[in-house]
Amino acid sequence: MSHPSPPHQPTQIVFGMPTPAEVVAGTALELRSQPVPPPGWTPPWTREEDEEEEEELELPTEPMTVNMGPSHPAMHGTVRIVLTVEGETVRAADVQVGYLHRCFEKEAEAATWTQIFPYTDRLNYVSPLLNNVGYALAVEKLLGITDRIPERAQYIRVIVGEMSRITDHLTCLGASAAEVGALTVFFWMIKAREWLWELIEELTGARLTNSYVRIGGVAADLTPDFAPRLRDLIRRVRQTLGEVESLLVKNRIFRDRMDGVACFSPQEAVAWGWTGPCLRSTGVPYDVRKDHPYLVYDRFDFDVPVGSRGDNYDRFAVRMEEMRQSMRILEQAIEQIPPGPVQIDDPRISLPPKREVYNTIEGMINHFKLIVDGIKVPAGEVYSYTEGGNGELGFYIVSDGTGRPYKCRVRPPSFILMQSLHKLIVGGGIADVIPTFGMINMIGGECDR
Amino acid sequence: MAKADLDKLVATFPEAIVATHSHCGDETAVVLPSHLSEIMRWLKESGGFDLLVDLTAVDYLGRDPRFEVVYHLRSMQTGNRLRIKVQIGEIEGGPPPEVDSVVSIWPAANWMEREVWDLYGIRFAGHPDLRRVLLYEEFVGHPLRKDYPKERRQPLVRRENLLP
Amino acid sequence: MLEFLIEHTWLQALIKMALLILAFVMPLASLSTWAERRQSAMMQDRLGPNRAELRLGSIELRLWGILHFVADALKMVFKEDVVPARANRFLFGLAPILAIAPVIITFAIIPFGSDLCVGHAFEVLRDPASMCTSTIPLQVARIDQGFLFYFALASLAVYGTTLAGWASYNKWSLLGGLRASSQMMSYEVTMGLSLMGAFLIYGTLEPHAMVLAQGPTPSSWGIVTQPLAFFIFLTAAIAETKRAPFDLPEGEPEIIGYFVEYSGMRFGIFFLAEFVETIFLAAVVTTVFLGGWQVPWLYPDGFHLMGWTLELPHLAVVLIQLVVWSLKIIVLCWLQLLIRWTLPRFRPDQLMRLGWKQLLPASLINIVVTAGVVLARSGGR
Amino acid sequence: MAQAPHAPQEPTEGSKPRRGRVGVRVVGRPDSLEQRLYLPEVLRGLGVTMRHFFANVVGRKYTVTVQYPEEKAPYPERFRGLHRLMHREDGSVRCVACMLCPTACPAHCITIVAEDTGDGKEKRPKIFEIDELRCVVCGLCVEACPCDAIRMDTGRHAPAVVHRGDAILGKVDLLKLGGPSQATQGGKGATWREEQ
Repeated sequence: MSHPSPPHQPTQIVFGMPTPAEVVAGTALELRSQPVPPPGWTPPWTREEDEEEEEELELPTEPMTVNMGPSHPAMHGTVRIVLTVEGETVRAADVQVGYLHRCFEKEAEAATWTQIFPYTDRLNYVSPLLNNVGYALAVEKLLGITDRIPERAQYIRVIVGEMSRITDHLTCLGASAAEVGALTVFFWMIKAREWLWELIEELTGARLTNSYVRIGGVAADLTPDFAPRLRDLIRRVRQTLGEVESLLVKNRIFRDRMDGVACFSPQEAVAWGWTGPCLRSTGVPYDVRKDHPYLVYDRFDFDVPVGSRGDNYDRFAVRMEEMRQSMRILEQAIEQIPPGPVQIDDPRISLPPKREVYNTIEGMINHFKLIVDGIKVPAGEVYSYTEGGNGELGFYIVSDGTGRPYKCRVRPPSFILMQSLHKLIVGGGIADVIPTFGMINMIGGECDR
Repeated sequence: MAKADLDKLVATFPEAIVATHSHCGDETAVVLPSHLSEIMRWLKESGGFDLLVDLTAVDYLGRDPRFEVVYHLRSMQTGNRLRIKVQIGEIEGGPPPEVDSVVSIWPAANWMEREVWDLYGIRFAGHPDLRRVLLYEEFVGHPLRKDYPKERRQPLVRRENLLP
Repeated sequence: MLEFLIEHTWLQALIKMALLILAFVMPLASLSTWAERRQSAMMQDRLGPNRAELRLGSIELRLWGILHFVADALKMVFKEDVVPARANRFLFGLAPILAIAPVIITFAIIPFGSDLCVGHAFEVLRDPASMCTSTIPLQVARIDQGFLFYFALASLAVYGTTLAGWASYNKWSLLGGLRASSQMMSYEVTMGLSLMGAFLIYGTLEPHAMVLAQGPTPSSWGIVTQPLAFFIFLTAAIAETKRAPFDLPEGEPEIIGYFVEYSGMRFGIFFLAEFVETIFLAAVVTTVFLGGWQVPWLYPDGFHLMGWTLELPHLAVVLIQLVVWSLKIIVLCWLQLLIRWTLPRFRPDQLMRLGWKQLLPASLINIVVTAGVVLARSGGR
Repeated sequence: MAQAPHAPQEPTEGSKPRRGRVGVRVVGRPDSLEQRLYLPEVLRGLGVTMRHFFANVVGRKYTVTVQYPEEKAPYPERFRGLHRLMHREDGSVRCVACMLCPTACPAHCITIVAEDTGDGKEKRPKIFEIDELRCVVCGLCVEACPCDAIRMDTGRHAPAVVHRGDAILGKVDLLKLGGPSQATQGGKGATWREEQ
C-alpha cells in the first residue's frame, strides 16, 4: 500500500452543524465561513472569575480516595480509575487498564495470517470491520498486492468500513448520552445501530464478529438487495440523528455539561499522540482517509469535521458530523461501485472457488496448501495504518517468510488516548469524569488487546 | 518526501546510523542506542516529527542484539512518516536491557514504553513511572518474548494493598 | 353513624388518611413504577414490560403488563436484605422510613374534593353556605398554616437520604448523601419563595382556601395568574424529588447513589418514596396552580357555561371533582415521567448555579411584581 | 450523490476515476438566547419525545422490539450458526477426515480422529467433535472444507447448556442437524460463495 503524500490543500469551509435537510439539499456549504484555527492556537477556555473566588471561600476538605471501576456503571469495558477527590473535585487520577488483556499479539504469532481475522474482530468490537480492513491492508502491503485488489472489493471494504464507523460512533455517543442521563437518546442510537448491524449480518453472516475481510479481497460479494437497503437505512439513520440532535445539541443542560469540559489544545493533543475524532476535536484536521488516502477514499467527496475548542462538546459534534460524512461516502460508494470479482486472482493468496476444489486436483491441492501452510508472506516489516473508529489504527507486521506472522502489533488508538485521560479529568468534578471518559471512547478490546 | 527526511537524518548523524531501508515505502533508520535521545530530540525539534505514532519492540530470539525497539513518527506539517529502530542486546543473567526513554520528548510514549516493559521486559531509562500497564504487577516474566511459552498459566495472586 | 363521624373529627381524619393513602397514593405510586418503565419504553421505541400476567384457568390477564408492579413488589419483599458489615445498623434501617414518612404525612393538607354536605347529597345545592350545616371536608387536616406545615415536613425528608448515604459505610453513597443534602437545601428556598406570589394572590396559606379562591373559572387559576411561579416551582419541586434531570444524588453512572448499599424492601421503600414524592408534587401543583379539585365551570349546583346550565346533584358534583382531581394528578405524573426521560442530568455546580443564580432571583422578582400588582389592585390599602 | 454542489463531474466510464473533494469543516457550536433560557429547548425536546410516545402508544409506529420467544427475527441466509455435518445420498458422512477444518480453526475447537472406511480408498471420521463453547463462529472451517461436509447454515444459535460437556457436539449430533449435500463431485457447490 503506497500512501501518496497529500497533494491537495483542504478547502477550508466552515459552518455550523447542518441539519439533515441541509445535507441532503447540499445547501450546508453556503453557511458562514471562518478560518480553521492556526497552529499555535490555544483554546480560549478560562475559568469564570467568580468560580475562582468561590474556591477561595470554600472550606478545606480532606482528600478521599475512591475507586471508579473496575466494575462501575459508567465504565464501558473494564477499567479502573483511582481518583483522589476533594469534595466533588478530582485532585489526582490514576488510570489502570488491562482488564481485558487477552494476548492478541502472542496469539497472532501462533496463527496463520488468515486466522488472525477473528482476533481482529475482537479488537474494537463496535467497529470490527474497520479492524478487518486495517489488518488486511497491512498484510497486502507486505505482500505488495495493494494495487491488485479488485476495485469491487475495495469499494466493499469502504462500504463495510464506513458502516462500522457509524456503528462505532453511534455506540460512543449513545452510551455517553446515557451516562449524562439522556437515556432516550441512547435507545434511539442503539436502535439505529441495530439496523446497521442487521444489514451487516446479512452481508457477513454475523452481527459483530464478522471475519468478513480476507487477504486479497472480501469473503463474499454484496447481497443482491444491498444497495436499496443501505439507501433506506441511511435515510432512517439520518432521521434518528436529527432527532438526537434536537434533544441534545441546543439543550442547555447538555451543553453546559459538555462545553468547556476537558479541553485539550492541539499542541497537547499531538504531543500525547492523539488521533481520530479526539485529535480533530482540537482543530487538527488529520484524518488518514484524507491525508494518506487508502483503498478508494480519494474518489469520494467528504468533509473532515474538526472542532474549535477541543472540549467534550467538540468531540461529540465531530463524531456526530463524521457519521453524516460516512453516510455521504456510503451513498457515493454504492453509486460508484463497479461489478467484478471480490477476491484477488492469485492462487498464492486467495482460495480457489469451491467448484474447482470439488472437481479438479489442482484446485484441491491449491486449497490444501493455502489452508495448511497459510499464505506465504515475504520476509520484511511493514507499518500500515487506516482510520479506525477512534483514530489511526496501525498494524506493524514483521514476517519471517513463513505462513505465520513473526510479530503482529496493533497500534490501538484508544490505548494511546487513555494515557492522557488523567490530564483531562484532574481539576474537574466527579460528574465530569464520565462524559470525558465516554468521549475518549475507550473500547476495552482495543485498548487492552 | 519522507526519503528526504531520511537522507537529512543520515547526513546529520552519520556516525549513529546503523542501517537504513525503504521497504514497502516505509522509510526506516536503525540507530545506535547511545544516540537515541539525541536523534529523537533532533527529529522532533528540527525534523518536525511531532507525532509519535507508535512505539513497540520485536524480539529476534537467537540474534544478537536480540531486541529491537521500533518507533513510528509522523510529521503533522508534511505528513511524512519515519520509522526509527534501535537494537539492544541482552546480557545473560544480567539486568534487563535498557534504552533511553522518549517520554520527555513525546508524552505519548508514556504508556507505550510501559507496555514494552510489560510485555518485552525492556527498561526505559528516565521513564517517570515504569510500571506494568496491561498485566498485573505480580505477573512473572514478559509474555511477548519468544521464549515465553504461550500455554504457560499464571493465576492472579493476591496482593495485600490494592492501592498504588 | 355519619353523625358520629362528624362529631369525632380525629376518627374522620384517620379514615380519610387511610383512604387517601391506601386507595389512591399507594396504588398510584405502585402503578407509576410500571408506568415509568412502560412510558419510557414508549418514548424510546421499545415495548417495555408487558409480560406479567395473571392466569385464572383459561383466562389470561395481561393488561399491558400492569401487573408488573406486583411482581416487582414481591421481588423486593423476598430479596435478601443485606446490611453492610460496618454500617450503622440503626441509622441504616431508619433512613428509608425517614425518607418516606414525611411525604406521606404531608398528604394530610391536600384537599381532594369540596366539602361533602351530609344530608343533601342527592339534592342540587343552590346555596351551600346556608343549606349545609354539617359537612365532611374532603381533606385530612385543615390547618391554617397549611403550606408552612408542608415546607417544614418536606425539609425532614433530606435526613433520610443523607443518613442513608452516611450510614451505609460507602464512599460513593456518602457522596450521594452529601449531594442530596446540598441539593435539597438549596432548592427548598426557591420552592418556598416561588409559592409566595400565589399566597399573596389567594391571601391564604391554607390549601382548601386556595382552591376555593381559584374558583371554577380556569382564567383565575394559579397557572394563569402566576405562570412564572408555576415553572419555577415545578423545577424546584422536581429537584426536591431527586428525579432526573435532578437525580444527582442518585446519578447512576457517576456515583451510583446514596442507596447503593440498600437491597430488598429497604431499597424498595426509597424507590417507592420517590414515586410518592412525584405524586405529592403533582398534588401540590394541582392545588396551587391548577385549581385543585375545581372543574372548569362546575359550580356547587352544576355546570354554568355561557348561559347554559346543567344542574347536578351534590354527590355527583363531588364525584366529578374527585375524578378530575385524580386526572390532573395523573397527567402531572405523566408529565414528570416525560421530563425524566427526556432531559440529561445536571452537574452539581450547574444545579447550584441554576438554583441560586437563576431560579431564586426569578422567584424574588415574581414576589415583588405580584406584591405590586396585588397592592395596586387593592387600592393601596 | 445527493450533494449537488460537491459533485461537479460524474465518474465517466473508461477514463481515470475522478478524485473526490475532501474539505475540512469546523463543527458549529450553536449558541442562542433561546438556548440559554433552558425552557424553549426543553419544551422542544419534550415535544420530540412526546411525539414518539404517542406514535408508539397509538400505532407502535417507531417500536422496534421483537418479542423473542413468540416472534423471531429472521436469520439471513449467510447467518453463521450451529455447525452441521452433511451426508451423502446413502447417509454416510461426507467428511473424509482431511483435517483441514481443525487446521483452519483459530480457536482449535474441532477434534477429528480418522479411521478407514474399509474400502481401501477413503477415510472417515471416527470421532468428530466440535466444542461450541470454544467456537468463535468465524466460518473459516466452512471455507476450508474441500468436500462440503461442514456447514454453519443451520440458522440456529449454539444452545445454552447446563454442563460444559453438553456443548461438545459429536458426529451424531452434527449429522442430525445436517442434510444431504448437493456438492456432489462434478456438481455445483451449494454455498453462496459460489454465486459470485
